[in-house]
Amino acid sequence: MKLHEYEAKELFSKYGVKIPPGRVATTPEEVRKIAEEIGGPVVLKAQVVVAGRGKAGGIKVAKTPEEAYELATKMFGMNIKGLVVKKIYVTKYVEVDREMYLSLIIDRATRRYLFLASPIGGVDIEEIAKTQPEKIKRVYVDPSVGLRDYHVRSIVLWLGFKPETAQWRQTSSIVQAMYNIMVDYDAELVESNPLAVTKEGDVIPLDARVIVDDNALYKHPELEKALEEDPRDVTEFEMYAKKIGFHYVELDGDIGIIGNGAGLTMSTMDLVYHFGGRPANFLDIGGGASRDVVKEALKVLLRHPRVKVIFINIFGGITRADEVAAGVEAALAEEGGTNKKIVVRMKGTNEELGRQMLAKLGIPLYESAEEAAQKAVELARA
Amino acid sequence: MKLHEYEAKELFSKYGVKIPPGRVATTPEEVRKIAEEIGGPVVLKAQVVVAGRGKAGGIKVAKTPEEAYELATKMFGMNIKGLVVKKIYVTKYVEVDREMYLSLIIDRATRRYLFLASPIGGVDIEEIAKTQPEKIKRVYVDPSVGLRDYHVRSIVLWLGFKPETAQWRQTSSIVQAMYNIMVDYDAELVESNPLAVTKEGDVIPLDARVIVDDNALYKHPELEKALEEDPRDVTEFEMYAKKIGFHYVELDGDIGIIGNGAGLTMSTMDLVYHFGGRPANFLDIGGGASRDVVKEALKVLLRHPRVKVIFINIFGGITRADEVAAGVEAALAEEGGTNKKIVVRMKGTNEELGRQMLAKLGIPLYESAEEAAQKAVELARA
Amino acid sequence: MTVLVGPNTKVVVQGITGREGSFHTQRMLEYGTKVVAGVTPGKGGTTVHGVPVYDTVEEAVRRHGANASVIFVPARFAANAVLEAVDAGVELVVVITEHIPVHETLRAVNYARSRGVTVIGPNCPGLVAPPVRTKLGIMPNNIYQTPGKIAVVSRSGTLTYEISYQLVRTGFGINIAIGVGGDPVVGLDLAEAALRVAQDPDVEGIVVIGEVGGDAEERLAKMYAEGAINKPMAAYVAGRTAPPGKRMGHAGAIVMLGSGDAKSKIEAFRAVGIPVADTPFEVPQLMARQLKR
Amino acid sequence: MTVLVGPNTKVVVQGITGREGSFHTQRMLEYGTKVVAGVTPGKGGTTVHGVPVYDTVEEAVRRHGANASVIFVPARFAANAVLEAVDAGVELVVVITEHIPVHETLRAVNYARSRGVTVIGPNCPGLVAPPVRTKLGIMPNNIYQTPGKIAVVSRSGTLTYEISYQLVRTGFGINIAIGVGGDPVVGLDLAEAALRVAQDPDVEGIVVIGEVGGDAEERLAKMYAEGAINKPMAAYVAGRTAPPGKRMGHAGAIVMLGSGDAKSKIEAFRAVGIPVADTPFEVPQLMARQLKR
Repeated sequence: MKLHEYEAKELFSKYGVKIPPGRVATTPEEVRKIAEEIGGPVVLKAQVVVAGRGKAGGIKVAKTPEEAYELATKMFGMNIKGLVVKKIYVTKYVEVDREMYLSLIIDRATRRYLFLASPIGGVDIEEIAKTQPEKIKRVYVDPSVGLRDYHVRSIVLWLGFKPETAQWRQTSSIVQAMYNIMVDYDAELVESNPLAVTKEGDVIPLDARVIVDDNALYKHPELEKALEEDPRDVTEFEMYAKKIGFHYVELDGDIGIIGNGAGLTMSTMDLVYHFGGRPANFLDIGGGASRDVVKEALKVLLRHPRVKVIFINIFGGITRADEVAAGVEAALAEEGGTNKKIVVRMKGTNEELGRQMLAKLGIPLYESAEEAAQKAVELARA
Repeated sequence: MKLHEYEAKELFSKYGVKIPPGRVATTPEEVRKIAEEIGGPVVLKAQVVVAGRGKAGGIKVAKTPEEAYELATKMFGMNIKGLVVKKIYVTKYVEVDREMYLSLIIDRATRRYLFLASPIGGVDIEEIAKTQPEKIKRVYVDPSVGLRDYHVRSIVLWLGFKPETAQWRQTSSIVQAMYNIMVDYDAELVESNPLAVTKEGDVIPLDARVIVDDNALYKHPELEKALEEDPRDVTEFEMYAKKIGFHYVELDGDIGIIGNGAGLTMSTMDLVYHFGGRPANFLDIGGGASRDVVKEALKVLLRHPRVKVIFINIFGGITRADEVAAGVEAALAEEGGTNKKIVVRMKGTNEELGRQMLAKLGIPLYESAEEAAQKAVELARA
Repeated sequence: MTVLVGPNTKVVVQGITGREGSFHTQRMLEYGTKVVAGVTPGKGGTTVHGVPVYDTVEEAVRRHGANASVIFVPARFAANAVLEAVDAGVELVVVITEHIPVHETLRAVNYARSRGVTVIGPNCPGLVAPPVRTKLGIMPNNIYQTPGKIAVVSRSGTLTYEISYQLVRTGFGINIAIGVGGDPVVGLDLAEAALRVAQDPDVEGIVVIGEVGGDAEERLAKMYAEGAINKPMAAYVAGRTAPPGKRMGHAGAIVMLGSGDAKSKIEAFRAVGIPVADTPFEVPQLMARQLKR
Repeated sequence: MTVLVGPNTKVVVQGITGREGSFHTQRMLEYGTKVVAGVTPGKGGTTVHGVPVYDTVEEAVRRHGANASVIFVPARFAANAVLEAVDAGVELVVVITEHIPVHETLRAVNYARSRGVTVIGPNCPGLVAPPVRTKLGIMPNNIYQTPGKIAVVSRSGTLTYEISYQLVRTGFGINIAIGVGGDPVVGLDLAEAALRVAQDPDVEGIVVIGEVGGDAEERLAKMYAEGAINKPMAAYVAGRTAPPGKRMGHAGAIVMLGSGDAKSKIEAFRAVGIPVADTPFEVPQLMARQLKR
């Protein structure tokens, strides 16, 4: 779950980090009101969980509440990288002396927490890694040991602060807060970019990002609730599929993909692409493939407006082809038929029976995924 | 720091463990009052931090408040294994169905926490280890992992409870509480012996012992305060020496021992014993041996009524014998002389100068600890 | 004998009384695996498919000399199950369970490693070794009937079966197939698994099945370039069409902070001379070509 | 070369700017130890006896290739100092500091062990190796001027110097003397230290100095009986007159829950054929007798 900036900042604040005053708004009127309350120039920040909103026009400075209102009317409803702006975070405009980068992730290779720190910030870490890799400091924290004074010391020194100054202490407490958020909230990423030194000399997170492990959301019911109320980058189909228990990712093609297992489903997408087609989605029904599971998955794609062809690729050791065929049959029955084309590739038992059942529905059953993929691409072109 | 039973029980209670109602008293009147409040038969338990109080008459059952008063008048002031009873813990008398043993320590060899559990309790673990070692279950808990459900499950099963019964849950929470006390209070030992199943079917710690790591006392100011108000098994001399920064242990002989370093001081005691003498104490002044340190240490023993002979054994690489001699001189000057005999063994530099200085005070300086020890024993016999 | 399991591998199934645990216990027994005990707290004293059930792993180890564990317990209890297995003294733990919070996996896996215990998974199909008829996992038995010299190490489940099937169909035999798991943090990652199987003298070729997310493929390529792995290899990487920032079914299959895309992995393999198949069905040909060289 | 230190041992002193740290840095330098850097947070950029001081151990390691550390920092910060040294990548950490809470030691030492780092101490005099003129600790230099074939492993400080002095005086030379520390939990305990020095081909005999508390002596005796340690040994155990339940100066020197008394240790040694001296001064004779056999 990707937290909005305002939610992330609230977490930082909860952990004792000073943040610029601000509140989230859902209407231009609210934006104006908050701007009035804050006083002076404010920043309007579109709350969409993608990187690079600034360049896309999602961050604007307003000198007056009226200007804030005007800007907000344009910003609400704006589409930023596929996401519609429904919330704007209005915060006090802060003059900045310098911008730094600080993030905390889980490093797969060492199986430790990893801080990435750079005295240069405000640009993507990918960018810094390309242009000035020597500016990035990596500080590993073993989970069994936890964050200790020397980790913090190492990071804060690297960011350019002198020991025992006020900025040193402020930055140290931000490092500690980020670590605590990481652990307490089962986060995968805690980032502040830029982490800024203001003209007044304060060290504050000017932006904040937190991504929480979906598998741990059950420990944080307030986040579960927030996600339900505001699904962020999750599409309607993704939400629906998730409820049923599938993994679903929206893509932009016209060939709907159903596979069993993540790797197999990805390779099915790749195969379609390989033969010149464009996958519309990723839909992984999991390792097995019972009649009901196939039925529910197929129903998702039958309803999908962009999908022209549906390609079902099932590899099952003990899965029965007639079960899969029955699932297809049931889905079509429940949806009252379809004008979409369906191609099934299936490796399992009872293939002949399955083939006969599908043939009655005008659906070809392939044993070879390559042939099936080619057929799907061909049908999509027709 | 050894906690009194009532302090340990209060900790257990703080961690959610049900304990028999009770309070601590310092006068027979108080005992009577508490007995009245509790109602019914009560147990009077002498609060002395030694094992085996029961056999020594430190635990009595009183049927009425009047009997409690009578028993208390006898119990207060009683000397149990060298400790005077100043506090009595008055608790409700509980009828017991069976007694178990449960303790938690740090296992040096594996560097883990170690639970010792036995379905037989109420006797010393040493006793159980001798007579029925197969009854003792050892459950190791790695500090980096902490107490987990499977540790608890393993212990509670061993103690003889059926999964998911009320007793299972009660015992589980006692195990958890003991572990939390161990960690939160930097304990070296958390013990409940007996841990009892009452006639009513409750599982309760009938006795409780907690020993806190002295090195971590600074983290627990309330315990530091309690120790200051009630030094328990620490003698006046031990307290005084500790304040100065020495390690001191009271023994029962007449030859006072001063050494530098724990091992050397122990070996000095052993040497005195080896030659037929009886050490009065263990006084370790630490690795070095400056004039002031020697002076302060000597003053402690000069004031000790039981000490007839003082044997100072210093092994110093770069320690100067004249410094040690000067320390002895200064101590005698400050105390206005002594009629105790002093023997000094010293290995360091400037031995000849030191010898001359001590000779003026009538004190022999030896290079050989064996000779010195023999001399000390000889003087004590004289 | 293979690198991870052998004729003396005695398995305890944690969560044996659950639906998945019970079902796959039967499949493992059918395959030939020595499943000696099961564990479900509170169910001690019962049996599942003739396998005795205990309340603790320690008891299963003590009574039956179990030295490996397969874990089917629900996600919320699975990390503890790993720790329990480690403390009970088994040498190999296979975690089938999906959806374990990654912070919990981190601690459990690190603890196991510090104690010298190999963990496969979580969120994995396990491992299967046809030469010793031993399976600790959920792979379909019928695909792994042909013992041989090829090791398959994979971040996938069904795609592993698919490619194993293609290998067997074209005449190869399997020494071992290991699904290392689809989570971001796993006990033995793809690179380490490849390194491990490469040390088996019975293994002649290694098939690697990677996917988007992380840098295990890149590290594997580096090991190969440095000579730490010196067996013929062929690779396939799933997810060329996976968009950045999205999880592709596996918690670990995500392109994040600009790293982990399929292109980088495919280039890393090819740069060090490991051929990468464009489709799963090309893998056997590539392997055959590699072995002929 | 000795088992723990050699000519390539480069030392960083943590807490170098403190009184003890500074004093013993000079002594270590005088002895010949390669002290390449010091660390005191906030004091980076200064020098102590010509040794450059840094804010972090990592910097000291990066700039000077330090591979061992000696810790003099106050007890409240010492456990973190150990962890810092381990994370910075040194191979050997000697902790002089006394009074570290035992729960903190437990975690620091376990972490170091899981990373393959040897910790000596806490609450120890360190180690000194005359053949390589290297000292990481506080032993008096003048006693360790005679290189030779005897290893001394000890739970004591001054008693180690005393017995080392007696050994040298009677014609022995010292290969290494290790004070493992007087705390209940130490990084390398007496038994492990003996096992380690026994593996040094240059060591001909091992002197063990034990004391009351714990069971390291008993475990050592067992290792000797089992042949894991196969060098001539002589022992001394301090504390025959120590009363139970009382700490004898060292936090670890306590007879508790009925175990750890000197009698048990002496009997354990003698039972397996390790002679035990009645006084420290008999140790050289016993060693001489053992070596003649």
